[in-house]
Amino acid sequence: MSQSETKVGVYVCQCGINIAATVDVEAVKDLAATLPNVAVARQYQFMCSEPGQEMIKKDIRELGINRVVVASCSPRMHEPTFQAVLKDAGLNPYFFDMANIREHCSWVSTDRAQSTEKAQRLVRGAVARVIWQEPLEAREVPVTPSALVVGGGIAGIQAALNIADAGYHVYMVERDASIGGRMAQLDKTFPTLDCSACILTPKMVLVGRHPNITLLSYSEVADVSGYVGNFKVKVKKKPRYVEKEKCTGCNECAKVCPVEVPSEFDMALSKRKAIYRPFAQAIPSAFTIDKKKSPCKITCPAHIHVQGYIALIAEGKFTESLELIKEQIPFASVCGRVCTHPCEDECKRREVDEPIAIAALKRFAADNAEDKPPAPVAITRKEKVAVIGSGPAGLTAAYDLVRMGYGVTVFEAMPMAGGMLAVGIPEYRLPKGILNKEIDNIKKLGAEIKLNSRVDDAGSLLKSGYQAVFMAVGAHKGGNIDVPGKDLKGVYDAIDFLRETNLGRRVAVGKKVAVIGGGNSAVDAARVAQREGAESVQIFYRRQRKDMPAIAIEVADAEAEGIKLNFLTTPTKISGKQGKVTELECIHMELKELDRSGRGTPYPVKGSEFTTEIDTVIFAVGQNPDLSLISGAKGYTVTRQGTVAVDQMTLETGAKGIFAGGDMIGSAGTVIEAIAAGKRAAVSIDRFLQGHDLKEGREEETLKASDIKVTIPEGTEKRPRMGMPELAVEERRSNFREVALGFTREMAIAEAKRCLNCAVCSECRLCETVCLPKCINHNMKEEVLELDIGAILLATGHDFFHAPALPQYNYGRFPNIIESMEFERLCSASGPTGGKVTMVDGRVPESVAIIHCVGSRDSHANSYCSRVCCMHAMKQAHLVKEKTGAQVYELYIDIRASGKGYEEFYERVQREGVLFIRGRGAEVVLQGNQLVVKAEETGLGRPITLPVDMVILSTGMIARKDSATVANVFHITRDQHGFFMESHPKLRPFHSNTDGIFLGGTCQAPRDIPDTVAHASAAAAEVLSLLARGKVTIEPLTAQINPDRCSACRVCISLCPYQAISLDGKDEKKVAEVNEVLCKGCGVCVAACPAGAITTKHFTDQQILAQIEGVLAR
Amino acid sequence: MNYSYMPGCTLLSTAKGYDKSGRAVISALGSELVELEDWSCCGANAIESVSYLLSVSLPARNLALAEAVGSELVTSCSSCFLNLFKVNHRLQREPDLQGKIDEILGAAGLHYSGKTRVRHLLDVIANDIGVEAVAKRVEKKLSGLKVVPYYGCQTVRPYGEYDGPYLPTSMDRLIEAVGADTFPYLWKTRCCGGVLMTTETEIGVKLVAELLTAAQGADCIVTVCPMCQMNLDAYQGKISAKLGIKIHIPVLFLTQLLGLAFGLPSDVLLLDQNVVPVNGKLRQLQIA
Amino acid sequence: MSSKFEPRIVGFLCNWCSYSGADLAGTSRVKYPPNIDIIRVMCSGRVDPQFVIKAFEKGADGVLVCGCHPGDCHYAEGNYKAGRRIPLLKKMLSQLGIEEERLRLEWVSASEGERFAAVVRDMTEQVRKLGPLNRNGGGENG
Amino acid sequence: MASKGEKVFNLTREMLDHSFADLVAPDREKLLTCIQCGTCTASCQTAYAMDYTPRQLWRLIQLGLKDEVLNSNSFWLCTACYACTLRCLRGIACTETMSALKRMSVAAGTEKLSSSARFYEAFKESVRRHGRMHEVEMMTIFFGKTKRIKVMDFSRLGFTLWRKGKVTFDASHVNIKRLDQIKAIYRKVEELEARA
Repeated sequence: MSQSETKVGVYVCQCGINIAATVDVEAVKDLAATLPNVAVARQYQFMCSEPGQEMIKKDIRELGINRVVVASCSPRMHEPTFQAVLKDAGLNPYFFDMANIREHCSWVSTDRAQSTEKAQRLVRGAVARVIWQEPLEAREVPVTPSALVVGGGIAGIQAALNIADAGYHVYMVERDASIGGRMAQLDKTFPTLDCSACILTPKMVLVGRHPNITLLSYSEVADVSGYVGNFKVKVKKKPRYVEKEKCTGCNECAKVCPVEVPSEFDMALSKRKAIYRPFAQAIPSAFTIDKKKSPCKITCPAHIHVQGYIALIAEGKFTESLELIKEQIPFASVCGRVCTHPCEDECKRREVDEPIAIAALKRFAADNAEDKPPAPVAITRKEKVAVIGSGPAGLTAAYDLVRMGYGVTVFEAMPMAGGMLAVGIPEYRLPKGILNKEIDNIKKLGAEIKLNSRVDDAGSLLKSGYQAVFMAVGAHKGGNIDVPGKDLKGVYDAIDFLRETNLGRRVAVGKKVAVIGGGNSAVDAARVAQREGAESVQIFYRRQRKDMPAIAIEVADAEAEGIKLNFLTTPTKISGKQGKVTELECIHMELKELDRSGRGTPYPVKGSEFTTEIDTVIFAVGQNPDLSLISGAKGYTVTRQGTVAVDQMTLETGAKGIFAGGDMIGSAGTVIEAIAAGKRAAVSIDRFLQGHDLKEGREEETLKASDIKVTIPEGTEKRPRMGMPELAVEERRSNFREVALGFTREMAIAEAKRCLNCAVCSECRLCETVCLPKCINHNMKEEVLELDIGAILLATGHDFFHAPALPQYNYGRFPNIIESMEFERLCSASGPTGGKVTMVDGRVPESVAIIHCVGSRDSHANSYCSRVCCMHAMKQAHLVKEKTGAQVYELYIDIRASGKGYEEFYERVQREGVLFIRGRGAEVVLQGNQLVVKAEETGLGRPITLPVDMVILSTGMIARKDSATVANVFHITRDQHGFFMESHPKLRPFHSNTDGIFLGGTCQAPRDIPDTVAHASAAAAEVLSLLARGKVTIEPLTAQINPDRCSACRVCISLCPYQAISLDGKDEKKVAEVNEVLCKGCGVCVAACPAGAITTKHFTDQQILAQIEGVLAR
Repeated sequence: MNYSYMPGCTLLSTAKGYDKSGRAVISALGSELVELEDWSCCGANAIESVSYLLSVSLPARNLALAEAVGSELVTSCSSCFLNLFKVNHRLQREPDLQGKIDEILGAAGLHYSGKTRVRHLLDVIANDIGVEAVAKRVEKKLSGLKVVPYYGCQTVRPYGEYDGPYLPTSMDRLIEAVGADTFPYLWKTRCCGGVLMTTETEIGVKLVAELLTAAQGADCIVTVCPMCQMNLDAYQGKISAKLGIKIHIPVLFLTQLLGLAFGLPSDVLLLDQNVVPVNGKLRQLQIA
Repeated sequence: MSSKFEPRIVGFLCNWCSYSGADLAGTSRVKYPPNIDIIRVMCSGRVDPQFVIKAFEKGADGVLVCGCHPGDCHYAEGNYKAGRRIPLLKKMLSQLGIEEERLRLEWVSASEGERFAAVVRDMTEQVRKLGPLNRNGGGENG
Repeated sequence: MASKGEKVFNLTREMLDHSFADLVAPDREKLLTCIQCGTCTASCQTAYAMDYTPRQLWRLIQLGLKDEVLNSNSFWLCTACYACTLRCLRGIACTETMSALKRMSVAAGTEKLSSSARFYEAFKESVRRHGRMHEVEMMTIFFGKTKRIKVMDFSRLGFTLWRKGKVTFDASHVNIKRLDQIKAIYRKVEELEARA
């Protein structure tokens, strides 16, 4: 439309005196009349009134006005009103603009001259803009006839029932295990004193079985997309690990569960089990397993259920504990003695005092469980598997494969089974009897071990009746030694030295022994040498003590036994006479730049050589696999490090059917890593033999122990770790008796009780053993549901202010200072005391002070009044009186009792003898054993001290701690306190700022139960109004792309938060295209388009630029 | 690290032991307190009650001197700390204050632009040097010694710059670092009466009596404020007479306690300058 | 009006948070200087650099852009876009000889009427101190 | 006690123009928001000895009852421990207001506890003279006009401290080099205060 045809009508509103008092409306109208294209300008008392509207219609009809500007209030108030006027008069409603001369002008200024000028500028801007406005058509789309209610407290319940009763389907999402929310925790409700549970639970039951309600408990909304009437909602169903439908709620599982954590429902005043039901009347009534992740299990290479067997030890169930370990590994005794326990390094107990002695506890379970030799497992598979090497990797693989039903043969080259466990670790650390018993158990299960059976060609086994081979020959060759004199007599490699002594063959050990290295083999060799009769043993290590890879306790034990440690030294020459070692020359080292392991790189210090008289030198400088053992095999490749190359996830070599693991695939690892490799190989071989994909679903755990956040319970006391009892030095240094003696029963139980239960559920599986309906499934996985939703109602509730933030109340520091919700649980018949109001020592309090406004009306906490606490406190005062007869003091600033029956209740409580003291409780201190509240009695104007037995802190309601995250998911806004923001404080108090999303209850602001129910029902009415309408009008304010200008640079695509833009066009020229259904018209793409090819309807560059020029014109 | 250091007036007289032990302890920990050349009185609590402008310009003079030589100014006196810190705080919040300070300091040929960071010695020890370094330096573990950590008010209030304003913990950690135990004490930051001990003695005595009574059972009290030390230390005879119970508990500066654990010589610790002599368990540890 | 310099400020306010915040300032009758003229955009991310330049060119002494607080954007992340764009624009303006302080980006939520007023007060004073924008350097071709 | 039961306060319009609050409170608007909860009083160690509690002082200031406030002993008992400031629900600068009242009271000649006022004055003079505070000299000035018994009491303490080596009577060590700067500061401050 060219500008010459444009006829603008300008209508300036007085809004009674709201505008007219500060703006000279006549002057604004006069100015408007002079502006280009303006055909008529008028002013009127109330433009939004019938006569005002008529005035516009008449001008459109009679004067041919085709653009309208109304200068009045905010467009957020009356834009729809006036757009309807244009529509009625047959004009496109988008030929309208509004100048906000009330909220943005007359109300914010007192200077009449300046306000008038400002109003004139705003009108000039609007007139300039409206000329460029274009006709647009709003779209109508159907509404999905279903609602989502988020939150299962009283607000959510009320709203869901309202909507469902009206015949629409409701999905209720509740993140806890049961619905009921805060109201379920309350004892009585003010002012009528009816029992909270009694009036709530019938409604909960209705929700549970309403045909129109799908209850998604233990679930959270993960993502919301779409728009009013047509939302797509993703709901994450957390695994309950209990099949809800089958569970009868019999409670047998909870009885045997060994893990106790503070009960959230009872405000941590009582404990609940890891498998639990929050409260007796829970809906759904099924139990839930609270299972998170624990750092120990994640860190363990074999992912053993550490927390589980520790929990069982704590319960005195040692046999069950061992059974649980054996479910995963065959070497409980061995690991309990020699594992390097990386789990302990990550144990969260470290943050309190010291890590749990995990390995020692495992050993305890193995040593003290009932001795039950395993029953043989029947062979149910026709395929046979060969394992080469009987070390921890090979035997673990055999153990798992036998239990799967495969026939397994283990080939061992040496005359003794156990690999490094047998020949690498000295007897005083791992007695042979202990090792052999565990190996025997593997044999008893059905694995065949062939000793003295060297296999040179793994491939040949595949031709002789085995369908798969697992190679795990270990690393039994010492590292390369590059020191002159290494061939003299009296020079040994530690691996050989340990093997020979372990096999019972005498090795000639001299009087003065030097051991080179800092790993476990070095320390082992040194201690063995001493036990073999050496007079002095020294270890030479090129770095510092803290860099030693050896287990710290072993190093300390060695030192205690008299072994001398020399740090920052390395050998340079071995001298001898008559072919025998006589002297060792070493040089001092200094550490420089850090290497990849984070340790300093050692460099020799020139000229610092020194010699020591020595007759035996043992080198412990690394281990390598001896691949000559399998030299005949083909099809696999060897890495530069001399190890076998495998797929790290499946352990498959290049040769089909041949797998390899343990030390032979990497540089010398630990026992537990070897065991983990064995387990991994067993899974791969099973999959291979079953013809399944080797990799599917085997993604590595990406979570690291450091990612796990564990809240250490308040008041966890320091209890140091149990030390391992050891044989006295004199009793052990010359023999091979086991040094570590193991825990006593009492020590083990005490140590196990230190566990913080990081994962809550320990996976001990005791619950499975007692569950008759067999409804427990520890392998349940998270599910994601996708729902089509027409309207969303948020009823996510509130949290409570937590008193430790105000240290002057000494909450948590002294006993009998409690928060109001804790008092609710004390009062409740289903609570921790069965409804008795008692102090920590069980006595009934004789005087109780209730302090109002804790964390409310306080600029240091929350500045707002939490609104419910006065009445809540008075109800509690009544309950204290009723239950204990104690003297009750209410320390208040102002009493807010403005609901129906509230003032009457106030009076009643006064009559009951509750003493109201006008003065805020400022501090609670302990004098002797007496709690004393300090305040000012403001009526008297004197400071007072108030000795009482118990203090209840009336903590106010606060927004949910994660309200920011939730607001983000739903694209709604929050107020400065974190509550969800209503669209209008008076007229749209249950609407969020996003169309189709409504607010009910305390997620919007603190309110009591009657108000919450009213608010929620009102929000439900809005939902119903939307659903019943069946269709919605979508404003056509979307982005639009001019294909001729688009250069397909994709900038807009990357910026669009709604994925509404895509590249389209089948021919050679592709251009960006906007999906109008997805576009919400934010205009981010418009501002960013380098070619200026995009525009948003009704907010075009031209329109805005014209408005800028308009307001700035002089 | 070198710290620009302003001891404060009382550290030249009644709190000499604080000054000497403070310098020695910091140097034992590998840092140095370098005295700010020609520093002057901060005004203590007194000047703000007489003249607002003087109460900001006296500390501002020191801040100006410190600004010329470095970025931080450390003081061990809580009153100095508060007065110096408060000038910076007020410069942020009172828009016309900068102009006034410019004019007044200008008359003395000085200028302060608000950049000196003010630190309390306790903050430096607890947070810069750290508990671990302190623990490492210990030669004589003060095992079994029950110590009341008494912070007084002005090192943490009202700003709570480096520790909690009601129940701070930085001194507790240092006491534990030298092997001693902290005595459970609720009045860590309750007022000792300050100048009321002199002007309204009865009130001062009442407040200190409450503090000392609550410390019964501990082996000593440790503080970081010269005023607190004086009030708690010097009136025990009078208070014992008033209460009718014998109170005789040594009141040490934190740095005297640390110095003891570090094995520093008595001529820098000046423990014998305190009114209540070292006694009981503390004495045993001192001569051990 | 006295001879005192009255700066002209153009404010681009997002529809969801800041425009409502400004409305709230009005309904709460919070007073602030009348020097600002407010232009509504759907999102602070919609504020095209050319709007700002046009405003300075046509007589504005200051430009204020207001959007939802980070994390609260009605459109998920439009305000972050503004948060990146405006600082760049400031740099560009300073090369043109326009002081950076003349362009301001502030987060104002729908509940922060008081805050909006405070921002306008503060900005008006700041721009008043800077004095009128000297437009002689720039080309007047709009 | 000055007020109990003896007076009718005539609250004239002039008294409510908040000019008094303007003078004493660093932030008048905050002082006007006092909700009379008494947290300040309950947190104060010396409130028990005050004729008006801190809370009552704020009320008197709100009501513009200037004489009543300045004749009170309350603010003279403030030790500037900041416990009230820290806890005040409305964030009122209670301690700073107490200091302002001390200054105003001296200016008005209404100081109730003249000993405190004298102490502060003695302190100020000692610093003017030396640049630093000299305890012995200051106490001598202070006790110049104080009751004998009290003086005796403190002399004993002074003797103990002298014996311990804590204090000396020589003032030379407290003299700073640039005493001229201190004098200039004092002069300038006094000049500005006289102007205001």
